Amino acid sequence: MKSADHPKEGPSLAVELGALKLRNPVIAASGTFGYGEEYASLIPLRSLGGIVTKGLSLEPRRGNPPPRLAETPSGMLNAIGLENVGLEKFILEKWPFLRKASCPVIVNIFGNTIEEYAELARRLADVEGIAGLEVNISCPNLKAGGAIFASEPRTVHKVVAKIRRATSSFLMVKLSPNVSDISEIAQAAEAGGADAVSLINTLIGMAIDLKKRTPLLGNITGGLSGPAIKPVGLRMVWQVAQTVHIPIVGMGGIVTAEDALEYLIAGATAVQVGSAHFIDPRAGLKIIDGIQRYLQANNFPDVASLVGSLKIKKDTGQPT
Amino acid sequence: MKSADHPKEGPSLAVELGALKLRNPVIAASGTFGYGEEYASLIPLRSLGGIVTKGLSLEPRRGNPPPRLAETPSGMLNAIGLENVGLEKFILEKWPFLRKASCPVIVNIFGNTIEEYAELARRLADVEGIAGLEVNISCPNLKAGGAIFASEPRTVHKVVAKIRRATSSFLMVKLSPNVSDISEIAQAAEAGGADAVSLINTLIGMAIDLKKRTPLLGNITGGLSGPAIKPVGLRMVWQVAQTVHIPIVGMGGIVTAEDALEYLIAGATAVQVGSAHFIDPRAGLKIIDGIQRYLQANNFPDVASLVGSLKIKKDTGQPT
Amino acid sequence: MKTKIKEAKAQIIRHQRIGADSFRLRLRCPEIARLAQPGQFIMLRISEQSDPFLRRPFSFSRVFPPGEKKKMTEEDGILEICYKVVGRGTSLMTRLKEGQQIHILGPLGNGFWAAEGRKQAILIGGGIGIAPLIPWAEKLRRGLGRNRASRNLNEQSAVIVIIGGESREKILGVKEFQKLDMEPLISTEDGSLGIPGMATDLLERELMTRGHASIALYACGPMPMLAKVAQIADQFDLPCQVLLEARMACGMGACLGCAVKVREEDSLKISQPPADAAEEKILFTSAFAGDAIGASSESFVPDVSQPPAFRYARACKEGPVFESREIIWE
Amino acid sequence: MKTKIKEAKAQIIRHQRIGADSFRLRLRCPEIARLAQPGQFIMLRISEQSDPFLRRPFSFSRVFPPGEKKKMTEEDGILEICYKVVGRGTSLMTRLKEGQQIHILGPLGNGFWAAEGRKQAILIGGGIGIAPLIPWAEKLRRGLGRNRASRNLNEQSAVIVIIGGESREKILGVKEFQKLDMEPLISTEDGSLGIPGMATDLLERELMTRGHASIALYACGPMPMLAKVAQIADQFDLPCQVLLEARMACGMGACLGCAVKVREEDSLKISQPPADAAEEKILFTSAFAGDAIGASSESFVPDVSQPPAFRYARACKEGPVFESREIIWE
Ligand SMILES: Cc1cc2nc3c(=O)[nH]c(=O)nc-3n(C[C@H](O)[C@H](O)[C@H](O)COP(=O)(O)OP(=O)(O)OC[C@H]3O[C@@H](n4cnc5c(N)ncnc54)[C@H](O)[C@@H]3O)c2cc1C
Ligand SMILES: Cc1cc2nc3c(=O)[nH]c(=O)nc-3n(C[C@H](O)[C@H](O)[C@H](O)COP(=O)(O)OP(=O)(O)OC[C@H]3O[C@@H](n4cnc5c(N)ncnc54)[C@H](O)[C@@H]3O)c2cc1C
Ligand SMILES: Cc1cc2nc3c(=O)[nH]c(=O)nc-3n(C[C@H](O)[C@H](O)[C@H](O)COP(=O)(O)O)c2cc1C
Ligand SMILES: Cc1cc2nc3c(=O)[nH]c(=O)nc-3n(C[C@H](O)[C@H](O)[C@H](O)COP(=O)(O)O)c2cc1C
Ligand code: FES
Ligand code: FES
Repeated sequence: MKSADHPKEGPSLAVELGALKLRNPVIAASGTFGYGEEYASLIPLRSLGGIVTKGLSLEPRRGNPPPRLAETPSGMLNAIGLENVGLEKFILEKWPFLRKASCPVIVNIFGNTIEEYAELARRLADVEGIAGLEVNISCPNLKAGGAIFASEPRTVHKVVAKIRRATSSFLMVKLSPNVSDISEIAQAAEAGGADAVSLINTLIGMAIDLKKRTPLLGNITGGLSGPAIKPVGLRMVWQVAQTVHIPIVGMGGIVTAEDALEYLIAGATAVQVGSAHFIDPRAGLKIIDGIQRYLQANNFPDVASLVGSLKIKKDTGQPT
Repeated sequence: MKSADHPKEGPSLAVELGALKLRNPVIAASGTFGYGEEYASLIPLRSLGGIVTKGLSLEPRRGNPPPRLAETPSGMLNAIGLENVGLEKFILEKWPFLRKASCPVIVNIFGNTIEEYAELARRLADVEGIAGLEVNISCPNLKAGGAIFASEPRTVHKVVAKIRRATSSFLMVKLSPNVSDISEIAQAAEAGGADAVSLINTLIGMAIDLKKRTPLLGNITGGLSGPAIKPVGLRMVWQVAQTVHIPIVGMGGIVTAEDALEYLIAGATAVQVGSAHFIDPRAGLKIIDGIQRYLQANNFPDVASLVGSLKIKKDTGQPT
Repeated sequence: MKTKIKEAKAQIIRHQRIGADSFRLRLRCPEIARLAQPGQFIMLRISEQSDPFLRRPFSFSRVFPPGEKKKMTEEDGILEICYKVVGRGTSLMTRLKEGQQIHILGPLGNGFWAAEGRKQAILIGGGIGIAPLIPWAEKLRRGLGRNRASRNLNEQSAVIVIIGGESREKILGVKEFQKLDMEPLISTEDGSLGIPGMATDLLERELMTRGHASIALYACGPMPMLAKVAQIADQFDLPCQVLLEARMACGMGACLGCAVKVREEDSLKISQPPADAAEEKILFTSAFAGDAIGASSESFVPDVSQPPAFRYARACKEGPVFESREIIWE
Repeated sequence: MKTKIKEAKAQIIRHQRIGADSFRLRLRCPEIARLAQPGQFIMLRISEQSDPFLRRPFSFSRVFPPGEKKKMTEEDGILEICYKVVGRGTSLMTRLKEGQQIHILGPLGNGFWAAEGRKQAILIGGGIGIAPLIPWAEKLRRGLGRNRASRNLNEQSAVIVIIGGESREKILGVKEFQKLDMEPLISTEDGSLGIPGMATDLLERELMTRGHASIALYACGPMPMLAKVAQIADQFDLPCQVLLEARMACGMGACLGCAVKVREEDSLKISQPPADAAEEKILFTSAFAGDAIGASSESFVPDVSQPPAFRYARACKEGPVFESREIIWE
């Protein structure tokens, strides 16, 4: 905690996502940290770099029928179905607590239509204290019709541009890994006016109950998260870092400081910690400490100088 | 072994992939079982449903610079770079042994151009005893230019159709999971004349050496395999099973009989076992036994009646 | 019943087989033990590796301090859980060694509460489900003013315990209740111990043979048993609390994973667009079509012909103990 | 040196710390022990869970039977490995308990062989790299006709052993060689034991101070040390075998993962199209552009200006012991 509370003592952990300044690069990921209050008795929220709230829609949503969870090798599937309290109740009941968290709170939003996105952005722009928006264009549990949205650069550009016009808040677009080419999606988000991109959301997966011969999840398929997906998230962050000029927030399977450091070195300016909270509510704090220690041990003046520091050798061939 | 050698004793394990008949549905996956000879001293090859050989190209390939392997949570990355002996040496030095394996041997092929695919198919059609071809359109290590091949239904259709014209052998197309919509790719392969599709190949991933701040793999990125990817493979097999009419061979993270059974229930007619061989050379045999036992315990007359038996409830909601 | 949640290391004091496939873990963890209530649970971390990934929930099978003492004693720092081996996590747990440290999170959820105005309690547990009822019996007994030291209870005990299971080896907790001077009624499906049949048959018989105006039911066990108990409670118009199991990730209300379908007067307010409406406006889907089976099968258009209105409650935070009438049993 | 490979359960007979971060595992596994040769290795399965996923390779640090006995004795069924804790797998290995069973695969690869016509051997090991040289010393000694029971060797021993390490605590194997009546020369980087400096300095000094016409070198240790040894061997024109480490998955030649860059006269035959040629014909790529750094940096067009021609050998099957001149040190 010390390091997180007194960044002056060692290398600076502060990072900037465009105009948004964070005390440190470790953010709690959407859907894994509730509305902050759940974890507040266990950890000092102000030590975190930021919090992203559970995906919010205009209207409340019940979510998917249970079971909503399944464990998989080094990971888990979830099919929550974007259950949430809806905009109104969020502002009335959840925001007053979050406002006092004294760490930047980013609101994760999703809609069923482009208009709903814009409407959400507009109405949240009036709420004082919100640090920014994370736009979820990628939730695998959301189903509503024909076209594939999160994998179409054109529609991604369209929705981002529309939201951009609706708000001057910090705008981060969260990308789906279930696409052929993550780079072109990231570029579309950038072109649409995003201040940052965050990735990855969950991979679509499935599990089967052998006794009943039914899907383990009520929704049949769900989103895969946890250490299992780290190699994919890391690859996509690296790949996107080669193509966009806006900051990248990396996530997917981060449990330890080492995991987070890999993402930073690959090119992420900040990271989000998701499922790790389930196995260790203090995961975020431990990661902050571990980053601090790594910077110190390797003589980095600040975390920013670590970002994107991956060395690529022309010929990396070695005898062993 | 008993069950595999004497299928008469219990439920029949035999399956048919179109014209290709297999003793049982468990096949050794390409690239993880060498040319068969490596494992021959450890297990009776004839007990397997089949063997798929390491990806073969017209010319020999050196492969990627090391390191070529990295371990990841519940999985591994490889960037072999499709090293292989080349068609000529394969036929001269590898095939004589494989021919005597007394289990169907499927030759996995890839080319740099459509013409190379067709040429390989043509020349292998002359080799006696080959049970069929598996066409790899999806290796993440192969890089040669601009367009994204394995994720374009049109090019997939084109290459498959061309190979179809070049050979009358059993033709299985192996799909990449690194695509937005696996179903349309599978449909393209079917329309092109494939007798079966196999999936999934590896997910593209990456890992970083924190001490050196370099990629862990000589090739920077590599293919993720092992239990970590099972939920993704299973989901894609289920999804493809809803859309194509040709048999599906499922793979990705299969280590135990339970894993294989999930794939069969999801709609795979047969399965391939890959990385599991590295942690247990007898994995395939154990899986065959386990399937046999499951069929017996659940009163299935044969494995075919298990295939695609997943029950989807209209409302799967339950209190717990 | 708002509680403070702690994440702490617990030392294994004792690890003991208590049945064919069941074990008891006695843990020293003062931070959590001092807050624990019957019906609450902990999330236990199985492994320091990333596989198996999730923590596992287990109910307190013993809770200290039993009395409201002023000073913490050594005993007060101790808690217990009982577990049955059912899958990978619980199989690995059998390898835990005495002296070893494990990570636990708790106390979680809402425990049992004394049903208002009810002087008699029937506790009914199936298999390992009996475990959380042991500390609840103890607390009820004390709550009902009985002295812990007093022996020789007559049959008209204020707390009646019914234990059910498939067979003799699956009957757990008998000794623990006897230590509380309660003689549990036992039924086994194969008749190898107690009355042959289901625990719920025993419950019905008990309710039929005694005045039940002042009885409350408390149940824990497999879902079909709980559904049956709920039905009996309805039939006899008794208050009934059930401890429900749901798959959990966070255990503290954050992930919304542990959904339990409950009645909700308000729930017509929660709306969701029907999945196939307004097609031209709709942009999203998961990466494939034809899978609108899950979410779309819920009806979001207020529909009086489809009672009851519902919402999903979080078992970990709003439960795991629920009033049985709240639950929509399916 | 074609060997039969077995996958077998091995029982842990003894698990012992032998240094600051090094341990010795003594295993009973007759199937594999009876075939084991110095320089060969096993792949050890760390966990029954799926994480950590891969087996880990370890060299035999002791091999039975030392003689060519006719009948198997109890001792003959035993093998040993020594390991240093460097990462997750080896950390978990420290928890292995005596009596426990583990899965091993072996014997794998080609061991050391007696360099033709060489009467003297210098064995040089860095850190844990000394382990596989112990059984090789033993075999060489016997091979050179010395009686195992004979003591009092003079300094002109036919087997010279050099052990290097960072500091005193990193020097392993001294006692084992002493038991073979060999007094190893020791160097430490910090000078805390033996001669201060690198083991390779010691090697050079030894070679300088004695006639080396009949010497062969055998080395195992960190890559920079091996590269240096190889260079010294070149300089003094000595045959030299090195035991190389490479990341492995299968351990038996099937996955092609353990590539080691070796000289190949033939390698011009192995061609690969240059990555940027024939663009219109080329269809494939990984899912993104701009990553043609790995494969394309190799030149596949025969190019005399870029010696030497090479191919990738499989360390697990063609090695792990290589003639040092074969290796392309980079
Ligand atoms: C509030 C609560 C209290 C519980 N108390 C006890 C107790 O005191 N004693 C006891 O033996 N069991 C109890 N259970 C059930 C216990 O959590 C499961 O038996 C256990 O998680 C199974 O783990 P596994 O790895 O062996 O099974 P696996 O099937 O391998 O587990 C896979 C995943 O499914 C979950 N899961 C599997 N079965 C259940 C289940 N029945 N309920 C919830 N999650 C499940 C696991 O937690 C894990 O995430 C309780 C469950 C809940 C929700
Ligand atoms: C033929 C051979 C013989 C060996 N003999 C010995 C021995 O006798 N004693 C000993 O202490 N070590 C030996 N090693 C090295 C030993 O295999 C590694 O130290 C060990 O695998 C590290 O595992 P880890 O999980 O602790 O490290 P991690 O870094 O967590 O391992 C991650 C992955 O990288 C691989 N890896 C990491 N370091 C190495 C390495 N140096 N060589 C090969 N793979 C590596 C692991 O096997 C694993 O797949 C040998 C290696 C080879 C190839
Ligand atoms: C239970 C759960 C709920 C989630 N809900 C949301 C959500 O509402 N909105 C969103 O954008 N991402 C959501 N996610 C995705 C995470 O924010 C994160 O992208 C993903 O889990 C990968 O990170 P991890 O491996 O660290 O968990 C959810 C993930 C989980 C596990
Ligand atoms: C080391 C290695 C090499 C592979 N080589 C090939 C190959 O040459 N051709 C191919 O189609 N797939 C190749 N694969 C992919 C596997 O056949 C399989 O699709 C993948 O590993 C997923 O299955 P698994 O999780 O069971 O390993 C390779 C996989 C591994 C791990
Ligand atoms: S388990 Fe996460 S909300 Fe209940
Ligand atoms: S480790 Fe598989 S070929 Fe060497």
